[in-house]
Amino acid sequence: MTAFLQIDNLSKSFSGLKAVQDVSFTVPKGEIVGLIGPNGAGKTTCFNLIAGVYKPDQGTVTLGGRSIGGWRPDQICLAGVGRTFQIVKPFAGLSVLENVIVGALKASPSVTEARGKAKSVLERLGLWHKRNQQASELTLPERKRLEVARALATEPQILLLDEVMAGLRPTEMDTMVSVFRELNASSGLTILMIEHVMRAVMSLSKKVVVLNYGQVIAAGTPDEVTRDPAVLECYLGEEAL
Amino acid sequence: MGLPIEIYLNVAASGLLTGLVYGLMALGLSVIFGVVRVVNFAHGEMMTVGMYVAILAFATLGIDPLVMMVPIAAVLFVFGYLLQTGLINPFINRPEHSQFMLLVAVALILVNLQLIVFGPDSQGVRTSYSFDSYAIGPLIIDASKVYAALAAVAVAAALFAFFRFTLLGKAIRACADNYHGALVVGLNVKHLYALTFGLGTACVGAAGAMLVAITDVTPTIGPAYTLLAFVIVITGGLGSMPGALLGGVLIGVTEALGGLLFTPSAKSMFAFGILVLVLLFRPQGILGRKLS
Amino acid sequence: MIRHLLDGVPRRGIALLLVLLAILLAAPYLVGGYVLSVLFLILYFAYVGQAWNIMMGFAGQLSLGHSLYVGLGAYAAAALYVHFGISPWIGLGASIIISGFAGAVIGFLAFRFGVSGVYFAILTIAFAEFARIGFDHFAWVSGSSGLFLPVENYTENDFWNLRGSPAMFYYLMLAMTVAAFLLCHLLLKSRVGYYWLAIRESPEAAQALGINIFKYKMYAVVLSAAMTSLAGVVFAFYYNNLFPEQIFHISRSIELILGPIIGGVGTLVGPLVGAFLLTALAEGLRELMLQIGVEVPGVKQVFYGFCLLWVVMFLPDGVWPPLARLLGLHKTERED
Amino acid sequence: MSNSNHSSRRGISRRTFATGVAAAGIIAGSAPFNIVRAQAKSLKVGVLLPRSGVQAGIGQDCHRGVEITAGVLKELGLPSLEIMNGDTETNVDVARSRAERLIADGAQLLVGAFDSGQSTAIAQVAEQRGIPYVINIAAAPPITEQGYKFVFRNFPTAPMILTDAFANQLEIFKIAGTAPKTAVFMHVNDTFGTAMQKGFTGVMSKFTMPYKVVETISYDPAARDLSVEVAKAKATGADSLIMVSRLNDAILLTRELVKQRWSPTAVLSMGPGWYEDQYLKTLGKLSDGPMSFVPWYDPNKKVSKLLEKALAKAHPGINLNTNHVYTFEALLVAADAFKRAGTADPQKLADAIRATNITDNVSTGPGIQFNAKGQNDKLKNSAIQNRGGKLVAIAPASASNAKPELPMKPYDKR
Repeated sequence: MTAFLQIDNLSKSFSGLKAVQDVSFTVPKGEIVGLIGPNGAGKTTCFNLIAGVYKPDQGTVTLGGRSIGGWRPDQICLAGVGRTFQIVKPFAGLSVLENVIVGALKASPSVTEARGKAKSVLERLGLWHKRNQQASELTLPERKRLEVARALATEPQILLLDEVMAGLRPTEMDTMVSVFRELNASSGLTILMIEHVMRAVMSLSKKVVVLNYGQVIAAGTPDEVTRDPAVLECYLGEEAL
Repeated sequence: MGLPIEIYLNVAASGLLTGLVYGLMALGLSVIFGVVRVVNFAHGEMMTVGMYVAILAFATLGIDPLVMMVPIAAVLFVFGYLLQTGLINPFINRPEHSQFMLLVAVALILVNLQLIVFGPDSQGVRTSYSFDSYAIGPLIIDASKVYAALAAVAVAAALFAFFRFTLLGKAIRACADNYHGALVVGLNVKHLYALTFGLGTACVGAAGAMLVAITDVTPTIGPAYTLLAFVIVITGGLGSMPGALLGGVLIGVTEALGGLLFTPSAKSMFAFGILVLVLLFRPQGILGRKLS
Repeated sequence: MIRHLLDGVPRRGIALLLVLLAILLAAPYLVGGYVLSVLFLILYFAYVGQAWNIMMGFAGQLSLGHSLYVGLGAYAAAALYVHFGISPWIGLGASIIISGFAGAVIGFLAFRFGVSGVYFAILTIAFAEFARIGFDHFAWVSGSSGLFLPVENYTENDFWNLRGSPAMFYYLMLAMTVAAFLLCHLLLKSRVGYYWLAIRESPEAAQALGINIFKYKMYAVVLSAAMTSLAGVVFAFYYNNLFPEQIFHISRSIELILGPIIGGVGTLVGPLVGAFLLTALAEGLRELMLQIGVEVPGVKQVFYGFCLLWVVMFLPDGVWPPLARLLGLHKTERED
Repeated sequence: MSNSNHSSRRGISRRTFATGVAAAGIIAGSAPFNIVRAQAKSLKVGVLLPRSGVQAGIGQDCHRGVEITAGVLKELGLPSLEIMNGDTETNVDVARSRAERLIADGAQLLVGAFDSGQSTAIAQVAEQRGIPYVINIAAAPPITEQGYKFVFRNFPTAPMILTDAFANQLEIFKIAGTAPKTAVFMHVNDTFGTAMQKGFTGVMSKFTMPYKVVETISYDPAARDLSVEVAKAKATGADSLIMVSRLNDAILLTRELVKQRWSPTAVLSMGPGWYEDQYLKTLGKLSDGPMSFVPWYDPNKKVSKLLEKALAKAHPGINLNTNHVYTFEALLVAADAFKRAGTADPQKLADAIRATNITDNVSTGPGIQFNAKGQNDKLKNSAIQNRGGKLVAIAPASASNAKPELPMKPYDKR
């Protein structure tokens, strides 16, 4: 098992506040890794450092052997990283289909082909019947799914998911979980997910990394992590699973 | 050039004094943008309203424009308050071009109403001190400009005090910092926005009254002042109150010295030059907070 | 190609467009000089509105200084003609290069430094004002005393040198407007069009999908500037005189963006509808004033202002989107 | 003189237009060309002036000249004119389409438009439609250098104004027995200002002027503050000021002269501003003294007196000035040509205008004649001086009614 995404000693502070401190972990190729931790633990900052929104103060991000630290977000996307936003950012004035076409254009030579790809992604995520609606008219769970669809349409090698299960009903969540499991199984898609909903994390991830106050406090299989006293104290205690 | 040094001092002093008045005008724009997040594209036109009221009061009742400053500010406060509640409030979350359009229409109406009511000719006032100047050594300083600049500083100081020390002022600042937060803690945001807009227009009205003592007014002069206010606030920092005054002084002095050193007909190029430099190297303005 | 053009456009829309085009083509034979001059203005504003719309409506970058590109284009072609007798058809190359370059410089500086929104808008005004004062002192093009083009004749149309009748200019403007319309239509259906819309809606999300937003914003600015400069060329040869005070003035910038805003920012038909409505409104109000015997200068503009106010208050997306729904021309299902 | 119902023939189409915003409305709005040009008793004259927008002040002042014309023409026994007004809104697009509109409504002759840019736009329409166009005011030389057949200008070009100005100055200095030694030349950087600046040195070299120009200062027409300009001028130590300005800047400059305590011995203005009513009214006794070397009227001519009387009646308290005089004379040219041609046929009307020879006029000089280019090159300028809120003509001697006062009374001794 080779490390596909490797984070080494990553640090970032905002006007004195250390949001991420000396964080290191790896995501092996073809695996699903969960990134958990209480609110304000630095998970999203970590994502933004990987995706190129922020430049790290220190540390490196390596993707498939290439250092991508300090690259622009679009370059990182082209390198094979797809991401969603915790606070969804749909192209509100465009239709659902058009939203996904924009993503699909990354890996398609023509708009016609992109449209075809967008169709299959939308069908897979159960949004095809909404294709002609404006993104602004969708419900929040639908928008979350749209985020995923758009990111998937770029045909990434690794997908960064930022709380996509939040607000979903149990049945919807099960669908989502099965979609990711199937993607992972069929095309070997690597996934790094921030998630509060433990049921989803535990059922999908082989490995979980726990952050608190910007630092890694535990890493391992879901079972190991849930037994870790430090984790229990800071986090799981409040999330009676 | 070989110009004697006192010419530079004279010109710089004059630029400084007018700059303070311009700064007060721009302060109105800055306050409005800082809180309501709407760029008042009819700012100069609102100022000419203040100028005309001052002229009217002087012509009919003989009241000095610097005295009229207070009632004019009050009138424009009401105007601004009503404008915000009636017209602008629904536009707060609309895109910029939509807000722009709204205020361009307001400006168009204001300019042409002034043309109809006051006629196209330039008008001004002649106070007892209109043509006075103080001679301090080799310096000759325009009396009207001194009074206007002092008044501008006084008004600006009052505004600072209001925002810093009164409860209402603090509430407005809270509103500017965090719109949703303000809503959550139960502030009447709509009312506070209208108050702010009123304060902004009151500033520009007061500046208009002062400017009448220095220069004349025609109905079509508004857009030039709107533009000037933009240049000043962007230079000083949009939303920053000391920034507006600093920007005013900076632009005033730069234009004056630029005109002296090069050809006066190109002096406003220097103002735009400074604006471009600021936007490129410090987009938030000299005293502005970092752009989000 | 044609199939691609018509793809996704409702039949009724095509029919309406063809009827409109037929009327516009026949217009010089049907109407007098006055209506033709008004139609010319409508097409002129529809064209520049379309060009501006690429930058604002598509890519979401608010420019309030588009008179800069009109002026640069006008002066470039006119100066080459006046000084060297170079045909405007060659001169327009210079116009495109100069305006495109100006757009590139503004875009490069602004986008590199993250200047956007209101700040970007005011930067564009600043550059236009800068040019206005600069050209006032630019002796080679006669500075503020104005550049006059030699007027030769009106009886023969010298298309190569753009000397001739109003009808010739009208057809030229019509051709440009149609071309701009088709170009924008194609752009919107292409990769760059999708990318622009994405950037307009959310630059962060667009970037996360692999779009180099700097590059695509630059495309929009340069294309918009280059297209706008062509309107300047026509302006110069139609009016035969140029004054910096007039052509670079901020009121010209405002004038040319009212159309697309009123018509509907970001829509293809918006600039056309807006230019038509505003010009017709201005002319109609003048006639109304004459009819009711009001001869106070400024009254017309006050009414005009109130009309703008009304539209922007009650039709936030412009006139076209609701009008399209009314006519049954709104976006139809594109997929089966 | 009303234009609200001058044409019932077109009433229907106009109403159609007013109500219609639709395409059909626009296209039906105007019949193709003016088919009928009836042999009317009166001539339909379209007057285009910038009566709103930036130039509204001047445009509305010119319009006063239009208002007082009818009565004077009647007294002169000339045919009456049917005036159709058009507001150019200080916009070249509007100027052009208004010109087209007036022609479509039956205007048989056009007059206007004060500004060089707008006048050029109108001239092209007139030329294309074959409708005579008499320019009232616009000094840019190129307008009459285009070989137009239908465009006439009864207003001096910048070089003509300069030539007369220097000649009149020499005359005045001789009478006064004193002359300035040094001068600063200040001009506004607009169309008129730069046209004057371009000709200044060349024309001046043809005269032996007693003063030396030590510095030339140009300033922005939109300037809000002229303290720098005056400080710069004062620093040269020159004893007089030669000006080409507009109204607002003339007022601003005078204020600055007073405040900066600089009293030149003479202010020699070669353009508008310094003699205008608003200048006199705003500055009171501080407005006394400047001399203006401008296209003016000969106060001794018979028609001048008629015009002065008519203006005093229509607009009491307003002094007759260049704007009124030249707008009136443009209409005078129209009425005179119409009388001689006996028809409103545009070609014959244009021929008649070309043959104009009016000696019974208002402006200074021998009268109104046009050369092959359509320019009245016989025009002479006057020198006038502000005296106690009134204007007196001081040169040339043949067209004057007062002696010059030189040097000017210092501002602090008034």
